[in-house]
Amino acid sequence: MLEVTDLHVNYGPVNAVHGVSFAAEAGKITLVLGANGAGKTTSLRAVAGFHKPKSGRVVLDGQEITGTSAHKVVRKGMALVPEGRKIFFPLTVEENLKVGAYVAPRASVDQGLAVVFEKFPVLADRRQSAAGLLSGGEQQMLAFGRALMSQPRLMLLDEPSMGLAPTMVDRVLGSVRAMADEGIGILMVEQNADAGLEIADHVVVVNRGETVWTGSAAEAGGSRAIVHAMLGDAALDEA
Amino acid sequence: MAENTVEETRRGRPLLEVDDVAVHFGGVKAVDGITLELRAGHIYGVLGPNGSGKSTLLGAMTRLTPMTRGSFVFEGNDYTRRPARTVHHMGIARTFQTVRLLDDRSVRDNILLGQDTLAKAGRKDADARVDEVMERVGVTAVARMRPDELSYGMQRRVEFARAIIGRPRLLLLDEPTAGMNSSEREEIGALMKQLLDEGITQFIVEHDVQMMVDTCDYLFAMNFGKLIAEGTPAAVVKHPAVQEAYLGKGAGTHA
Amino acid sequence: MSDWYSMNVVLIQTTLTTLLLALSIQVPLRYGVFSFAGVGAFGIGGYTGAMAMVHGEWSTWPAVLLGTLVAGVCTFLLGLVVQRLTGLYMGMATIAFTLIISVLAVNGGDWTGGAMGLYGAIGEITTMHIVLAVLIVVAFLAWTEYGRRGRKVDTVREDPELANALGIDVNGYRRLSFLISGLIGGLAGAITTLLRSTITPSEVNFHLVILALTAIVVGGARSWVGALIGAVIFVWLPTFLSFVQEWEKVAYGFIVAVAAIYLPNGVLGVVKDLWHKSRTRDERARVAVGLQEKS
Amino acid sequence: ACGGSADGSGTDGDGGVATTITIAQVQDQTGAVAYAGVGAKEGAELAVEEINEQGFLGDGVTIDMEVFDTAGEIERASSEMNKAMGNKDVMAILGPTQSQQAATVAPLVGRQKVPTVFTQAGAEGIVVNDYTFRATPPMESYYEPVLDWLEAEGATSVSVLYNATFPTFALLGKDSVPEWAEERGMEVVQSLPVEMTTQDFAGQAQQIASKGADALVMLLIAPQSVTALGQLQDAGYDGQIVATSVQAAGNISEAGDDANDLVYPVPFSVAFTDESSVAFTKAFEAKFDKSPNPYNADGYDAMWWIARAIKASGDSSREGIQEGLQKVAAEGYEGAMGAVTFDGNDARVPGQLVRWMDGKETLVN
Amino acid sequence: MQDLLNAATLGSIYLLFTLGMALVWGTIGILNFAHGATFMFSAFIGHVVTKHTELPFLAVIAIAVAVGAVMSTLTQLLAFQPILKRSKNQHAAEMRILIGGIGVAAIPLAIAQRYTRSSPFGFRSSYDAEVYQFLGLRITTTALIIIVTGLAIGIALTVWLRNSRQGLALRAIGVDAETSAGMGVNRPALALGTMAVAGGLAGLAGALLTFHLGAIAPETGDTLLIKAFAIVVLGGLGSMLGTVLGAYILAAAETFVIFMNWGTWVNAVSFGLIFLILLVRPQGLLGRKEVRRT
Ligand SMILES: Nc1ncnc2c1ncn2[C@@H]1O[C@H](COP(=O)(O)OP(=O)(O)OP(=O)(O)O)[C@@H](O)[C@H]1O
Ligand SMILES: Nc1ncnc2c1ncn2[C@@H]1O[C@H](COP(=O)(O)OP(=O)(O)OP(=O)(O)O)[C@@H](O)[C@H]1O
Ligand SMILES: CC(C)C[C@H](N)C(=O)O
Ligand SMILES: [Mg+2]
Ligand SMILES: [Mg+2]
Repeated sequence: MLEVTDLHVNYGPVNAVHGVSFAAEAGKITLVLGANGAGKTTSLRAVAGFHKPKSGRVVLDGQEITGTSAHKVVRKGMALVPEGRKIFFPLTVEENLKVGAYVAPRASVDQGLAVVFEKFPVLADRRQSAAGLLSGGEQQMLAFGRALMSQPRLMLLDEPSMGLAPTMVDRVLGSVRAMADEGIGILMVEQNADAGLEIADHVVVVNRGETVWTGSAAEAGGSRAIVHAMLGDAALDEA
Repeated sequence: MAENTVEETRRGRPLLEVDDVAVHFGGVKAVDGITLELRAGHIYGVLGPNGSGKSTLLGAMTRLTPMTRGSFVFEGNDYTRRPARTVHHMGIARTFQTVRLLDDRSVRDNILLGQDTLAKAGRKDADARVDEVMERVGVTAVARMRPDELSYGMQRRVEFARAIIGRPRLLLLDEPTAGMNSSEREEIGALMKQLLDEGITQFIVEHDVQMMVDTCDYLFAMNFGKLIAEGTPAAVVKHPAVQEAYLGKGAGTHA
Repeated sequence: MSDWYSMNVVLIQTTLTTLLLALSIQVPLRYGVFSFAGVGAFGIGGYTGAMAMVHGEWSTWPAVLLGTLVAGVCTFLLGLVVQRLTGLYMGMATIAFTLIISVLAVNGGDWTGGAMGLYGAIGEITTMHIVLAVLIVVAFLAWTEYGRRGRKVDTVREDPELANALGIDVNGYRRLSFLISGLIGGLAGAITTLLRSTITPSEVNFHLVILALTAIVVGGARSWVGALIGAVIFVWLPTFLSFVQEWEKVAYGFIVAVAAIYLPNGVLGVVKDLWHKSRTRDERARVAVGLQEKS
Repeated sequence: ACGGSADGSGTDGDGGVATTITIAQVQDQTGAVAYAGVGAKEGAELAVEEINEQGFLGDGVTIDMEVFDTAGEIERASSEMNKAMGNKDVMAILGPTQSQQAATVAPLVGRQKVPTVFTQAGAEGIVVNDYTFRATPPMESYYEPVLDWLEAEGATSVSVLYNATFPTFALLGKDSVPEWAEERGMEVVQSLPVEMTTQDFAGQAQQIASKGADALVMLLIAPQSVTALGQLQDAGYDGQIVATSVQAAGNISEAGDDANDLVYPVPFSVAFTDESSVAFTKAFEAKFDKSPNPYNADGYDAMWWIARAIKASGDSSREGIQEGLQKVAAEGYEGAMGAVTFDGNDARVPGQLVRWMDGKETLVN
Repeated sequence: MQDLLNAATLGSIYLLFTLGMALVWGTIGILNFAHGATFMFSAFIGHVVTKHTELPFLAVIAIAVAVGAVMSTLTQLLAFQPILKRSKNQHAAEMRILIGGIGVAAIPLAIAQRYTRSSPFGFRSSYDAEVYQFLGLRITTTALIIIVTGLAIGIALTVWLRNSRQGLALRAIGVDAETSAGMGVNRPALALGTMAVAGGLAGLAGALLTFHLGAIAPETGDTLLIKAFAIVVLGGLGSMLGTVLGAYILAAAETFVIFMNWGTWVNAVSFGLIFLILLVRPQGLLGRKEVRRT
């Protein structure tokens, strides 16, 4: 359902991303791997409409959305769990979730809240407390829950397990898998490669702003490209 | 991970004594009576579910978060009532769970900040030191860039560098490797061990159990603001309460 | 040249006194304290200096010194009282302080000359004197801006909690900023007053706050250089705009708005950005091709 | 013309009249009380035109007026004054209209020895040395007749409502008016000071209405007067209201009917019948196609005073004009404001009371 | 009693003026220093139009509201939006927005000053305020209208912000514009709409106040601006109810000063009161404490 081809993104004169391609399918999980600074976040943000790509195409359901601004992209059914959580600190937990439901039908808000609270009971306990007071992991859960609220057809996740305890990693990744099984498309950046590979269908490896490897999760296991990408360039030099 | 690690831990001189510390926010008992002892020359780790009070404990230890009760003694000095800024002067440095860098200062300047309140040495020495530290955490190539131009992982490295440049005697780290992949984590783990050899005792909050087991001499596990287990990494990871509250079914994957 | 000087001597002097005033507002802002008490200090310094001369028959420099000190002390005490406030709440409290000073001046009877203000305080101040005073102030501020001190101040402003964790005495710095702001503001007030021999309550006013703030933001908020640039721009702008005649104010508004839009960090910021970009060109290029070396 | 030598530059102080004499007008052209400066400018322009056309200063001798805008700011006043004084061609200056500006520049003028004629600027501390002159009588000098008139009208009690942050009004409202009232056996039942920023007078109006004094002395700036008049009406006050020349110049017309019957003393009004006043009014109406106001008269008289001074001393240098201004002042002149006399360098006129009715001023009596 | 009524009228005037400013400042974080100029200029255009044709009350109000909305929209489009686009975050933009507003404000002020030469201006309208008397109290129709509209709009805004989807989205924009765009909030449009509403309120306040006072001066907007700033801070940034409270407290303090006949101490008393309240409640009467943690 999402098709990204040969994406180039600049920060001023810096070509942070030059030649990234990947795809996401309904019901499937695409895992994006790469070292720090490889350009994963930049690519995801460009897809979500936060940066205008210099070139390349982003196609959603056969419709080109390259450079469409973020608020419109969301209306097309795409939700992003941003890097670094980006919680609305002064708003309460519940209000944060409601902002997440901004584009969802009004009637579904209560049901959405119930789903999130069931997944993360901590959030239910703290629903009236300012979100900025939550612990790091709790905020990560909130960011994830907030993205669920819009009832997306396609989810972009930028390191959803960051700061989560192992039980929670399982729970979050588990529910990502469950969502995929319900037919939602998932595009996920995850540094916890082991956990990520366990649930992923496809893998894309990004290095130095370029896609260097694409394949199925099963193939990914022993791939050299992955090792390079994860170890960074030192490993390449040795190779 | 042999039993004698614990023995060794006991033999060192007490560096920090934490006695019955509690931090309550209205009804939320984030930290609820923690007593522990850190001895010089070890790497300690803290595990615990989200919201169990780990970061809050670090906050209290550095006096940034006002506490409800309890006391801290560092190298024999009770600093429970001293203002936060004196903690750094005593030789305790920390990182934060979220990146906190000055966006309009260069990476180099951000790292030097950690040195500023300690440095009695000359400028030349500071320069050499910052170069060394940048090399060790791997940010030399971006020394003059501004943090907001860096990727998240790189920003975390800068944070780390800032905390160690002043050669603290106790280093408190809050999820230092969040946002890094496993090989990058190994690098950081190796760095921690080097730092230990240089005499920096460390107290680390992390969710990466594998790394904690590999790196730490001694682990604490928290839940609901209380200690639920402590001991050698192997023992703590096997502790049923920890298995139950923390590791879940993923225990196999992560430890 | 000397002709030009004698015709513009007031503008030159005004530039310098405006610089002082701008600095008295800029200093607390650099420390992350939204205090506009510098303008109140300006009033206190001006009135104290003028009263010392008119009622006490003091000579110029002792009067200036007295004005500066009294303003410094008052502002410092204010700082102690409002310490707890943050952001624009602090801004409001200090503006209240300034407006109250002005009301006191109106109601001060013969002491302050009431609504008409005090006049006849003709001090013996030359441009050289002001240049000297400004140099001293600027040298001191420049000293606080560079290296270790500069980094500490930046941290206190951007992230006080982090500053505390790094062992920086945040509250101490904040109190200090009030003192410095009061002294500089008082100096500006005393010099301005004794230079032109009068001070009136209507001057100690919100408009001065706006003038100072505009100068700082357009010039550059992080350094005394920015304040200087701003002071020069706003003191001389009317002269350069005289060709548009009665549309001067319109042109002024337009220029300020455009500066706010296109100069994110003021004129100084543009210069610094260019400098940063040229200095890091190599690093960027390396980052761009992904050559991140690791040890 | 007296002195015959027309050497074109005329900067030297050894007598003689230059062919072109530059006079600077350094007054508010913009800002909150621009009406005074702009008014004076029009008056002065008319005067310059007359002087030049008549050849008043001799054949081919012309006055050239250069305008500097002080924009309602004290800082600007002192820098613009300095610019004007720094220009060696400027022989005399029409100085700022606002008291605070004027008081600030007065010492400068003395130091640089440039004769300066202020208009308006009615407070103390302005005419302070040999080079400072004032063509507008301070309001205080012609306000007292109002009290005489009130007494004659049978008023026994007065209220005072005044802007205490405006120097001229502060002086009048706080000290002079109560003193004069007392001298005439009138009781001052209340004295209500307000600030420059006061906009709503409902409270004061109510207080005034409830005391119900026979008369109200209202010393407010233009916008305040409009509001106060309306709210006094609403509050049901029906005593006689007397105001100030600030209400002239049509500033009160926005109050509509509420302003009817308002009485105030002015140094000039189109209603004046003196020959010289009528002549001015006619000439002004012919040139500008509108009725002159006191500010126009100010500028007109000030410029003429300077021209007379040049003629009197036969010297268009700064020194010459300074001497001439003093000479003319010693004798007085007939101007737009009628017969003007002087107290030192400071103008005096008897002033006359006018009544505002349906948009027009008529003389009282 | 009469004094209470006066305080209520004055408070409602302040409220009408302040609501628009509080709305944009408290939600999308724009401290609009051109609000005073918008207020003044709306009334000024009303003045210019009624100079040519006498108009009924509602027509004048409609003109002023429209002018205010348009001016405010233009300010947002031409100044604030470009500033926001060129800054990293809301925080970095704050000062520049303030200064940009000051710049924008200078333009209509200069135009009106030049046109009127700073004389006061009012409306020529077929409307004529009547004075009602009951229980010995006197009140004009205009004052009555001001009190009613002030309170009604204040309450309506409070309720709307608390309960509507847009209200919540607005607050989210103020915290983090980019992330809220990621939630589907059309930030530019919503911000523009809010600014337009605020401008309309400024225009409404301008027209009503001019009717009430008979005339205002070009500088009137500036005077009110400082008071509005004080009111918002006093009430607590982000709380509409706080703004309502703040407006009446300030008005009550000022009326009290007049009652005591301390005319020249108005500013000292009212700002002194604000100063004291802030010392006791550093985040304003109903403001929330800043949320930040380690
Ligand atoms: N605002 C910016 N200005 C300039 N360069 C930037 C900016 N943001 C990111 N970069 C650069 O772009 C490159 C890609 O960064 P990005 O954040 O996409 O990496 P990432 O793969 O997400 O890394 P991480 O795993 O650390 O999050 C990096 O080299 C980074 O330094
Ligand atoms: N200032 C505060 N006010 C109210 N509650 C707070 C505050 N600070 C922390 N808490 C609560 O205290 C609990 C402990 O938080 P803390 O950040 O210490 O957890 P943590 O163990 O670090 O979790 P994580 O692994 O998710 O970072 C959390 O439930 C949090 O919501
Ligand atoms: C312009 C005038 C209204 C000035 C006033 N007469 C004063 O003394 O300042
Ligand atoms: Mg990233
Ligand atoms: Mg934590």
